[in-house]
Amino acid sequence: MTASAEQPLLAIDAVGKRFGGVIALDDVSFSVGAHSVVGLIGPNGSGKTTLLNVINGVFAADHGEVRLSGIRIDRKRSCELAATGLTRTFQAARVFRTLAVRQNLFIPLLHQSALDRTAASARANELLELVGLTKHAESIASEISGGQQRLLEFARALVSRPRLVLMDEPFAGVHPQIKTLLVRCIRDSVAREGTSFIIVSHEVPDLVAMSDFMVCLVEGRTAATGSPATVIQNERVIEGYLGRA
Amino acid sequence: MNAVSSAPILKIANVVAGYTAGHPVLRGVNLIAQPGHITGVLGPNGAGKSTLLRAIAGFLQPSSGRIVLGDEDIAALPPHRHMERRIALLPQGRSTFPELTVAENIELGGWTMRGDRARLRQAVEAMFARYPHLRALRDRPAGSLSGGQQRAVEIARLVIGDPKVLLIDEPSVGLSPIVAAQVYRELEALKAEGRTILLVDQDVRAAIKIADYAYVLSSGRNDIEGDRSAFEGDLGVMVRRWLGV
Amino acid sequence: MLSLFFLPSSDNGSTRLRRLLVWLALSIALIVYGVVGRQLFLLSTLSTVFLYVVLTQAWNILGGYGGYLNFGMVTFFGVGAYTSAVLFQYFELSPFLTAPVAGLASAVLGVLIGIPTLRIRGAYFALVTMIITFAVQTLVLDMPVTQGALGVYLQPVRLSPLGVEQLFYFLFLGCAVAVTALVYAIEHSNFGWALIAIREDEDAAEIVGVRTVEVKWIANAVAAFIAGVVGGLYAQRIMYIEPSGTFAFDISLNVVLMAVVGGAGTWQGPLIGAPLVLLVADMLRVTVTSEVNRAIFSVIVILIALFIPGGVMGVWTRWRRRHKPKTVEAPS
Amino acid sequence: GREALAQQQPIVIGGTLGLTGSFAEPSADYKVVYQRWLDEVNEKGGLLGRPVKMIIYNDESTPTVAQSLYSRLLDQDQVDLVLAPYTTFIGGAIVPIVLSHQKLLFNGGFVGINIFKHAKGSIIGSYTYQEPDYTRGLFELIKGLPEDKRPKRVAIFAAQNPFPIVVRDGVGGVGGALNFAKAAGMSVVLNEQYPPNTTDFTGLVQKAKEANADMLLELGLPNDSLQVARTVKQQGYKPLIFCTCGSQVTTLSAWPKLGSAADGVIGTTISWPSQGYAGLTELADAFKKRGDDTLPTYAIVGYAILQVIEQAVDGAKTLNQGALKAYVHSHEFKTVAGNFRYQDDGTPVFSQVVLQYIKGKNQVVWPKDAQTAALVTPMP
Amino acid sequence: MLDRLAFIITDGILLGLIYAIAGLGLSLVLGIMGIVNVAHSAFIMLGSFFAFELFRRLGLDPIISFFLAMPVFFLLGTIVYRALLTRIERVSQSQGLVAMFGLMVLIENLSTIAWTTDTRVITAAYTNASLVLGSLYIAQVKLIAGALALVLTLLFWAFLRFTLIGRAIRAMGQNRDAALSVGIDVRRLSAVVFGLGIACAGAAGVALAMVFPFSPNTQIQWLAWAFLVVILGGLGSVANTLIAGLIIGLLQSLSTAFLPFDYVYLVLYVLLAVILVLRREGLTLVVKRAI
Ligand SMILES: Nc1ncnc2c1ncn2[C@@H]1O[C@H](COP(=O)(O)OP(=O)(O)OP(=O)(O)O)[C@@H](O)[C@H]1O
Ligand SMILES: Nc1ncnc2c1ncn2[C@@H]1O[C@H](COP(=O)(O)OP(=O)(O)OP(=O)(O)O)[C@@H](O)[C@H]1O
Ligand SMILES: [Mg+2]
Ligand SMILES: [Mg+2]
Repeated sequence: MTASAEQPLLAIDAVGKRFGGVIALDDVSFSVGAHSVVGLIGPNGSGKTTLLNVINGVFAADHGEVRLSGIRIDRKRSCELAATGLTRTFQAARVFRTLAVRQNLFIPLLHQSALDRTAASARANELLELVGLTKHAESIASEISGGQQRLLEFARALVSRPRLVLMDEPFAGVHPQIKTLLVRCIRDSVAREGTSFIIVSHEVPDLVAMSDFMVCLVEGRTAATGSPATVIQNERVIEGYLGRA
Repeated sequence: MNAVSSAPILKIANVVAGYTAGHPVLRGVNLIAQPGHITGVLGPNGAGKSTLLRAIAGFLQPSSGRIVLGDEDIAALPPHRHMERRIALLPQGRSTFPELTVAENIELGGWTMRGDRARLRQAVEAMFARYPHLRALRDRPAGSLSGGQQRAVEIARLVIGDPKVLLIDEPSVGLSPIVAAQVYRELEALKAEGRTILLVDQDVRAAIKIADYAYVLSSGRNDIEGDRSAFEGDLGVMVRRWLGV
Repeated sequence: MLSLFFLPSSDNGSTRLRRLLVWLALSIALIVYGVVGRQLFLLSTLSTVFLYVVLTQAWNILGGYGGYLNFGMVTFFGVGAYTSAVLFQYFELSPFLTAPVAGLASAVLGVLIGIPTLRIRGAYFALVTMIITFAVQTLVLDMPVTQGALGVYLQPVRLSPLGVEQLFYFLFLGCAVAVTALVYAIEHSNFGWALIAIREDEDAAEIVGVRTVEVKWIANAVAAFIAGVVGGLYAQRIMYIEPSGTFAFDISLNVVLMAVVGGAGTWQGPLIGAPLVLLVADMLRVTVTSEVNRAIFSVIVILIALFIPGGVMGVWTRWRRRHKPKTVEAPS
Repeated sequence: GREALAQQQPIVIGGTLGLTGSFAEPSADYKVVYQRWLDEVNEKGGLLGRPVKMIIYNDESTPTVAQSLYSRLLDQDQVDLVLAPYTTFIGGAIVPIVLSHQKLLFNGGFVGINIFKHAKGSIIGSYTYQEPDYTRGLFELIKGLPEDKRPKRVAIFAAQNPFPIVVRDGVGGVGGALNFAKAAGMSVVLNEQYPPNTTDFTGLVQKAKEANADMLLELGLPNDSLQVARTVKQQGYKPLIFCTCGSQVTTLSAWPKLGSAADGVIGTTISWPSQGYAGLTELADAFKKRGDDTLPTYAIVGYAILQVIEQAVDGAKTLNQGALKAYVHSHEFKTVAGNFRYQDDGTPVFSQVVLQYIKGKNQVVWPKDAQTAALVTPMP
Repeated sequence: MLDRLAFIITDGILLGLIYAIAGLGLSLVLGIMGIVNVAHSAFIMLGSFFAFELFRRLGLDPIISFFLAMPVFFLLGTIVYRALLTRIERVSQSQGLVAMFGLMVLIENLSTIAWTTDTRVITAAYTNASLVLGSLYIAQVKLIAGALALVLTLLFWAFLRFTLIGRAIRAMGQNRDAALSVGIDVRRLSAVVFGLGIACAGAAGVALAMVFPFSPNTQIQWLAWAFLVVILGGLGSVANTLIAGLIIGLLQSLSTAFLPFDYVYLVLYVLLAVILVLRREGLTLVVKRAI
């Protein structure tokens, strides 16, 4: 388990979810401590996205519990969770298409009534700079490239200084150089702001390098949990996911 | 420069294209694809790679320049006429028909065979034989699949049309390592069948590994280009150069 | 629940003020005309314009900013009219007093209707709102309190013809200004942004923290309230209401038409669209007195809808974007 | 001569009609007779030696549009005489505007006993019967039938529209089919109303049939009445009396097209050529061209109101509205709708014709003095 | 009692079939092209006048006109598509809707000029006749119209379900770009879809003209019925449209028999509200897309 002895930030306990005949999640349990990055891996269709969806209230779990700081959240609406500091990115980028890039970053701030405008603008600019979108700040979001839209989502998830961020393949389609910036940014957030992350990614080496803890799902079940090094050595993970090189 | 001397199958000369009049995204791109080769198109986010593929596939009308397939200029051809010439696009992002089943999705990939239903049915079965992991998903609506599963369906839908020239935009995004490796093997297999592939990929390492020749775009212009050895030799330097750091 | 605050804007203050001044001058001119104008016909035409400005602005909140195309605005309007009329019929309360109650009744209906319908998106929502008008009309026809098909008569206002026209002129002008101000405020507040986010991608908005359900309900209820209030006043103006005219589908259609012509999703759109549509329709009506006038009008409508995307405001913003040098921010 | 006439300031008569929208069908009939009258009167040398001009706007069957157009007619166009639009709910909306301009409203367009009463004689009508009396002639006719041919059990269908409801209920306990039926000792076995947009009446007719009603009153609009008549035929339902006592539908051009379903159906109208009113036969002839044996009631009342205007202006020799009002209320008018004497509320004294459509022709079956055929009962 | 029930059910089914085809074209065009064709009822009305003119001038039986209407209106639909719809597809939804309304008003007014607003009826040999079974009277004309409606519905259903073009039509509605890239000529296919929708409206108009009176300005009442069917049935599914039509028809005949007639419509609206609360897109179960 994660190092912290006290209550974990997020506790997932025996969560199950099925779609008709498809068992997408079967008894998944693990927890995420404060200031930590959890890497979530697993073959296609193993339930990673579904798990994120359950955590942030897009789907209701069939059974099991999800707790954020000890409070049950698995029946809460996503917008309420966002207000308590839980944000996410999507596997297929979903930006607000006719809004300018900068305006996209303001949307997550709408529910923060104590908004300091200059601070918000500064934060937005800082993130735009990070993901290399500064010169596109006033462009309409639908008019930037697919990869740039994913970067915009990345920025949008972090702009409200959340406690916990769920990221669904943030590095997919992102240029290697920017990817290293993103990784650094995630590390910075953990270190400086105490943000925690659950990151789904198929780019295992990067994930191994940045995660404190790793979970591998296979067919909706937790195949392995533990430190990244042990997880990627796990026989079942290699068998079902990584393949033998 | 180009080592192979046979006549190029696809030739892009001085293409200028964009989404709004007066704001070109591609500002004079030149590119040659040799038959039976994999030609990589690389570059940072927003460089215009997808735009280039979309222009070749007919979704964008170049305002000047030529796109020559064999010996026909196809620049002004509407997108649906490309399949008749056996040139096909796998677009970036999701592009399944979400409410049709996987089998129906794949079947429609063979639209050009619609005159011969028996042959089409056989071809669909052949696809399930070729991608056995899709067989279990056969009758599921494509929209309910996981991200990676959808990508796999798209690839099958592309291949069933039996194209000679494949324009592939980020094939491995969202695929787990095993499947991604399969996809790259598949691309090589397609090449071995004598098909020509234009491959856009952010996974530079993987792309370089299978590409015979690669172009780098930046800001809608040709930057550097070279064959595999040129890139493998000094990848780090190259990457840094494209970014203009 | 939803606190209101204003977001940073990219417009600089002085140009915005200058643009506002134009509208301010226009309202002052209208006020002056209301005092000195003696042409009943013009006064009455203008008050109809104001009435439609109010309805179109109300529609604009959810339809323009939120992207939910309500093709049943007349439902709220009619319910407001009936509420006032019925209160007059049974309690002799003047619609001038009961207009807010009419608004409340409409707002309640708006929330009730909103529960099942605001989950529905796109064209399907437009269909459902059209049908709701028929449903409410049927209800009114069948209910004894509304006197069914017979309708309700109200008492004439005891004023000279000019006085009556002036009264409604100022009432509707006042409503139009107030509602426009409200829409302006919404456009520049987090509430408006939330609506826009809903229009763009509702799932993403919800997940990013926008309380989509509440925002839509409130928008719908506010629109219903506004339409209900003017509906109540309208009942007094027309003095006889009955179900088929009060719930006439044409009103719903006009509202959308005006928003589209002016530019949906902008606070200026209704201010431009309502007079434009009414004046063109009126002009055609008096110049081409046969039924051909509607045919000509419909051709104009088709042409505008097809060839002027974003309405007048759309043309204007595109023109500005093209003619104003893009201010590129220097990277810090 | 004509030249001199043309030079004079014309007298302007203004009004609206719903040339498009729900009331376009009757409005079109009005338009025809307005034009006919206008040609005739100018041919004769106009009114008061001045040419006559008419401004008829299209109110799109919408009350708000009508309101704004009447404001325009009164303010901008400064019309001398005002004609009412078609139908009660448009008319009701413009009455206050017209009256507040101290104008008389010459009303060939709508019935509405309440509106007339409110206006205290300033609305001059040409419908010779108002809603409560729509079925009066029919019940008078029934009274005259031999005992064994008199129906006992009535079924009523009424459209959910202001005027059919009053036709059924009467006003303040006076008139109305329900009261007439009670007075005639009949029992109402079915009393249903149907919403606008009703498409199918099979179930409703079936109900009347099952209730053993031997008299069916259809109080509705043209569309509905046609369909009810057809359904009655299809369901093999043969009451003693079947009257379409709402819109005067048996005189419309579509009626003969119903084929055998049209036969035996009873309807009412204002007047009929067999009554010998001057000009009525010519009017009927003009409409014959449009379809066999059709003389829309709208044409009669529309033409009649203009005859009233013509005779009043000629008689009072002024356009002064007060003088015209006094003249109208104290004189008799010879119109195609009959010889009018006005009551205090501005409506003419009751007169009506009951028609039965027999073998492809409308026959007058009541009143006796204009009768052209005997009532056929039960329905063929 | 039993024959009463039999009457209610046959009447409801026949009525339902007629309602179903009134909504079929609308559902198709909306479900696949995302366009609310509010001019649908205007095309229905044109269909009625098509039958009317053929009947009046050539004495052609409406049954024949029904089958003639399909190709004629298909052609009309493709022409309208080329002239108008290709642009409507490019503007925002609200603008598209407004344009379609403009089209509806235009057709209505041009028809008024052509045919006046008089109410029309078509009376063929069988119109006033009935099939008598004991005490049961079934109007022959309704039987015929119902049968025609059923034929039309089945044709559509089979077309969309069993042909590859049908599948391509559905695919096109779900992802236009992807359809283009597999080689589907989306413009042409859209013209086909719209043509089919209008063909359906025209044929429905003929069937309606056999049974009901019509005139250019009362066409809009059919819009309300078509909407009702589409909302209940959901978008783009022929089978569900048919079921929705039947439900509405049966509900109408049932509630007519047991309730005051003016409540019939309330019953329908209540049903609609219940359906919308229970499942938001009518009877059609739309796949919830993965996020
Ligand atoms: N809305 C849905 N309806 C039906 N089945 C679904 C739905 N969403 C997901 N599934 C199924 O649930 C399983 C888990 O899907 P999920 O999207 O969570 O996978 P994943 O681990 O994110 O895969 P990938 O790496 O490909 O994105 C898959 O079999 C998928 O087909
Ligand atoms: N739909 C659009 N409308 C207008 N401009 C666009 C549109 N799509 C892309 N662009 C512009 O074209 C540029 C290049 O986009 P493109 O999608 O071709 O990039 P890319 O090289 O594929 O990037 P990525 O690797 O991020 O997918 C973008 O930066 C953007 O400015
Ligand atoms: Mg996933
Ligand atoms: Mg790209």
